[in-house]
Amino acid sequence: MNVLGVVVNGRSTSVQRGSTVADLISQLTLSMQMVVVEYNGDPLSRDEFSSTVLGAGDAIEIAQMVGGG
Amino acid sequence: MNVLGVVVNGRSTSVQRGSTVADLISQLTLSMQMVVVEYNGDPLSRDEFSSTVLGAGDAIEIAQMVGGG
Amino acid sequence: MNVLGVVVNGRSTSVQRGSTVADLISQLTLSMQMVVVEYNGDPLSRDEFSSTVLGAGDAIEIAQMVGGG
Amino acid sequence: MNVLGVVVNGRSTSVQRGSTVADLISQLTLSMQMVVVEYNGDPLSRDEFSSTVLGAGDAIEIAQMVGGG
Amino acid sequence: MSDELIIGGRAFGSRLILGTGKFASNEAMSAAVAASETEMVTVAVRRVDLDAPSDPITAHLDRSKYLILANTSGAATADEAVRLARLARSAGLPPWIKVEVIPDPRYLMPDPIETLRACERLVADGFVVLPYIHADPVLAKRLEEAGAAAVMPLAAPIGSGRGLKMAAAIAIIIEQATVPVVVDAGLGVPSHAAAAMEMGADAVLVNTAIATATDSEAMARAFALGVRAGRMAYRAGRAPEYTAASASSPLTGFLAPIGH
Amino acid sequence: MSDELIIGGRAFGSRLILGTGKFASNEAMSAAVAASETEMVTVAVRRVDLDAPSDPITAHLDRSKYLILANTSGAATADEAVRLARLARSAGLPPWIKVEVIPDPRYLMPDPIETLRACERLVADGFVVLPYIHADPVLAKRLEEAGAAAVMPLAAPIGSGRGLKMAAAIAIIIEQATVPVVVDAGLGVPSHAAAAMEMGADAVLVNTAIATATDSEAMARAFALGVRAGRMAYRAGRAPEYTAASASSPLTGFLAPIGH
Amino acid sequence: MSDELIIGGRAFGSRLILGTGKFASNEAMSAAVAASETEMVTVAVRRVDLDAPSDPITAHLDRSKYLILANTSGAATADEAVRLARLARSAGLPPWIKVEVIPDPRYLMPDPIETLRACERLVADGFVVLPYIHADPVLAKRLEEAGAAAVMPLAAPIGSGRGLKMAAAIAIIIEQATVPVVVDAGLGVPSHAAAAMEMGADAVLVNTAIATATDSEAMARAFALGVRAGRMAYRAGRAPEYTAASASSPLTGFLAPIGH
Amino acid sequence: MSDELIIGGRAFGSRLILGTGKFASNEAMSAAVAASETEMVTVAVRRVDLDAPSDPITAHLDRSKYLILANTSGAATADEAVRLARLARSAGLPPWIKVEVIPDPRYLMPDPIETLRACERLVADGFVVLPYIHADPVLAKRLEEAGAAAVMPLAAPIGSGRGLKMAAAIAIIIEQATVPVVVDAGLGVPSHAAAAMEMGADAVLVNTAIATATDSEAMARAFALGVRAGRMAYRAGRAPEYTAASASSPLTGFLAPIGH
Repeated sequence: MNVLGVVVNGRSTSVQRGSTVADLISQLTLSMQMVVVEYNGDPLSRDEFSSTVLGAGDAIEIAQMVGGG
Repeated sequence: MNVLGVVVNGRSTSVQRGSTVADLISQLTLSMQMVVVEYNGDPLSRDEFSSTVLGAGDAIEIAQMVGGG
Repeated sequence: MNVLGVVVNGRSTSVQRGSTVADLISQLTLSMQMVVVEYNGDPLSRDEFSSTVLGAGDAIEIAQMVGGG
Repeated sequence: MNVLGVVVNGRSTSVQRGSTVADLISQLTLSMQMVVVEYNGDPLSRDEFSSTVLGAGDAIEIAQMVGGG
Repeated sequence: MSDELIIGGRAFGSRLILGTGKFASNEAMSAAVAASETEMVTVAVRRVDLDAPSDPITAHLDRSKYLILANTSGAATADEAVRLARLARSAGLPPWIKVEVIPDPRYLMPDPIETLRACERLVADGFVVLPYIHADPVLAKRLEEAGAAAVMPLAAPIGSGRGLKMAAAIAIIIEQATVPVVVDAGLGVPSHAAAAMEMGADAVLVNTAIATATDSEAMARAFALGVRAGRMAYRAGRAPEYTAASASSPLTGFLAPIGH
Repeated sequence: MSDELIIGGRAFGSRLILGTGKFASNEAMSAAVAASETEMVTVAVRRVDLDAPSDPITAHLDRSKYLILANTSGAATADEAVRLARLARSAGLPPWIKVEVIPDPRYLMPDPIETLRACERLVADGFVVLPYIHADPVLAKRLEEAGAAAVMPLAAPIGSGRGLKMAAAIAIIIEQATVPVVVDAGLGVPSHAAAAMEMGADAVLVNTAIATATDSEAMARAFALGVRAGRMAYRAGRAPEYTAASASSPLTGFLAPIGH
Repeated sequence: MSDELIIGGRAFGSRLILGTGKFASNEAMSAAVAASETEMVTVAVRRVDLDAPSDPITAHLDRSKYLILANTSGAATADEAVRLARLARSAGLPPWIKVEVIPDPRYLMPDPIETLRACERLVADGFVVLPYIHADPVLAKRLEEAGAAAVMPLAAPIGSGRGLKMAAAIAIIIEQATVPVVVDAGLGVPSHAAAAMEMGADAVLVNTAIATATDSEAMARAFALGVRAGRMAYRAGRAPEYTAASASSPLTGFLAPIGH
Repeated sequence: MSDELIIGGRAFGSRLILGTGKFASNEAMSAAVAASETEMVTVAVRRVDLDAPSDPITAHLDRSKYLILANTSGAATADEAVRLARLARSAGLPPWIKVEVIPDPRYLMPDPIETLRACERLVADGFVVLPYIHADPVLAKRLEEAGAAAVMPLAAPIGSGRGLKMAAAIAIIIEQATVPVVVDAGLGVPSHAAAAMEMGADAVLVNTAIATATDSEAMARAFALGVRAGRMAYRAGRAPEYTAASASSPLTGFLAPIGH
């Protein structure tokens, strides 16, 4: 299989084997500048997005800053 | 005429000529013990009810004690 | 007698007969611009100071504006 | 030596070797009914007073109930 | 050790005055009056509805137990207040009157000028006069000088139940008064009544808070307890108030540190 | 119609708990305790002064009438609180403990972390635990989950007599609690106690306000009345509060204008 | 977008009126008046001390910048107030007068009867009349009907600095008034002034709180900001008040639980 | 004469911190932030809605003007708070974090135990930590000892707009703190913010009251003025508060009686 399953924001998602976090962000039509990513419970810095290759079952949280008090 | 007009609690009312305030109270099926009467702007004591003869155009207020703070 | 007695701010004071309110103010080393005067219970405007001749027993109140809330 | 030193309510005190907590309370002219005792950091029930033999250096707290909120 | 309230030369064992308006029924009213242990109740004077006459409230009140204090509610002027007072007296009630002169139908605030005028006339006419007033210390003083037997400043708007909103002014009235001060209107719960008494008020008048409670009889009893609590505390001498804390247990610190 | 307070499975007829500190004498304390009609009193544990021993306070309290609730005052840590609790129990008192862990000598505010820790340990050790806390709703909830038999939020700093300064937070505690809420510390007069009960508190603890009143026995009685008044009002169903006024006498207006 | 205060047909850019009494010096007074950006200041009328005459306060105030509003302080009756008003006018000041009629030297509360009487006479005599009153809604209404250009209810006793103790009554005055309401007396800090403006008051008058502050000039500036803050908030439309909480951050909950 | 607020070694010219939640639009938020003259704004971290992604709030905030302070809202435990803090930092924001740990969805009160735990870990991890807490003086002290850069006690439940309900406890926190005290949550109008500053608070955080005002930009400006007013008054040295009155005009009495 060239495809593997990851969980993004609680939802099962398929990505191409070998995809990075940056690829995932593109696939979701998001912009890297606008989001923060937690990868299996740990935050990634932006320069790790391109170097972090996804594995089957990875848990990805894509978050952003919103209004808050 | 054997009848004359008085105003009782703001309402025109006919009474027999010679009627007293006590008669009026009876005619209205009220009890003397239960009311107080203002006759042309002055209060009447109860023992004046029988001696006060009504005249044409007299203004009678028949009032009573009600709940109040 | 060339002198008569008036009461200024509650104190008996002698002035020359014929003195005006303006004269009295000078005699007290006050300035007309700085005071207001009540003459026998009525306020005088400033232009009346020179024309108001004092009589025996006149009551003069000399007041001014002070700080107040 | 027939005497050994203990610390009672923070104060060095001599007792006869073989003395019990009950003996100490008597020696201090206190009444057993009126006090509670902590023996080396642990509370003693009253029926342990007579069976608990003091050793050198023991820390005894003798306390009681007082007014409080 | 007696602690009676004296108004107009008459002694009252209770410092709670009850209003009789707004109860669900005459029975509920009577039960609440009894439960409150009051000795003075207020009533109003109104035209009989000739189409549907009903018992007067006084038929449900034992005059040997309670002083019936008529009020002049409905009056917007001194003249009207005087008429109502005289009419009430003609019912054979004692010549006591709670003067209310209220021009404003929304906040039901009394008129100081007309109230003073009505009191002067009613005092001259032999009444024992208890004016209902805004919590105005100078007005209270003037009414006292005019012969009022007591003054009845409001705690908050009538029926609002909001408590001692006018506390700062009522405190001055109490300090300066030589006649009894009865806090009237706006007391919503027994703690409000107790607080008024703790301030040194001589009595309180309560109506809406009792009459419109779910269980008016129990609420009457609760107010009776609250008034007694506040009065008793006032006489017992309150402990001073502090900004900082002050331990209620001894501050001698803990037992010795363990680990010798 | 019974309205008992149940804490730790035990029923109390009175909702006023009395502290026994700061009284002028043991006699004054006993008289106030009796006058208050309380069924639970608090005491502290302190080292005997070996140079001048005196009676324990318990010699002046009839244990058949009152539950003696020892507190852990003097403790600044959970460890110290546990030691004091165990020591108190060794006196033969029932295993009930009011947990106080207070590091700050000026405002005498309790430590939330150490209090929770002490409660966890004492619950495990079989105590009926009543923690004294700042009026922190989440802490109250966590203590309840840890097995506290009641929570005792402070109204204001101990001994300050300033009343329900923390009312907004206490209201939340009451709304959320499944164990009894005892308002403790800072109540200065019976109206404060009544107000706490009207809010729905299950009981109040009072010490300084009674012990330091000029007449402490009368003040105890006044608080007893105030607590009953507040509780009774809570159960009677308070009338709603309004911003505007609402007449207590009928608003049908005055009699007819004169002048026909 | 202009938001001027209009009193007696005259527009004012500032809603803070300053009293000039009690300053440490004329220089301190002038500096505070300047810092406050006020356009109206009050002064009193007093006998000259013939043994030690001094400058009138007006010598230290630029009449082109400030309306000088004389008050009738010292008057205990309507007659005295009228005399003082007329005397002030004879100084060449504009015919504006703050009517104060105060019989009581301790709490300095105004007399409602004499104040109304004085206002009626001074209005008839052509004055622009601003009466200082207890926060009595009916009196305020009567003064308005008598031609008062504004009403000046007190927040608390003069000089007490205790803030909006009469808030409940002032709110009613504001709701009912058709002339400007100037909250006067008792405001101790800028938050008090801001709160008055947030309630909808048209202006405030401050004296003691500024004059007796350690740094009166800075305090004048602080009050100026507070008044502007309160007015601006009033116009901006306050968010409603809630009993419960309402999150300011989104309540969508936490990220997913870790541990797949 | 400079009066900067120093937190975590950084100086701020404004003592008003703005929350960015609940605005009608990003434009309204930006306008209010600008009008407030703040230098620190709070934001939250939330999952992107993958079905409807939108701009992050930071796209609408100029980071050169404002310190962006992320909060941990949404966290119910220390672990969750730490995760959110670290995630926020990964966005390239400065390592500042407002710690909020809130288990209760109704009153949104913070958990003292978990908050302390989260702060200890985040301080160790190099964050500048500002915990949002109940107004508990001992907790504030412990957080300070744990390395918090400031403490943020709540005035009243978040979003309630009820003002300084916890004033008595906040006053103690301010008196005892050696780090800045930022009053957070529940401030409804500028007078509340001014009052917090007059008490000696170092700063305030406001969100709902501005975001949900009818004119949020004007309300932001009003709060800015209120905070400055309160701070300036605090520094100017408030005049003491009195129970009795104190005349602002001289008390030398009236002119002489007429009638010679």
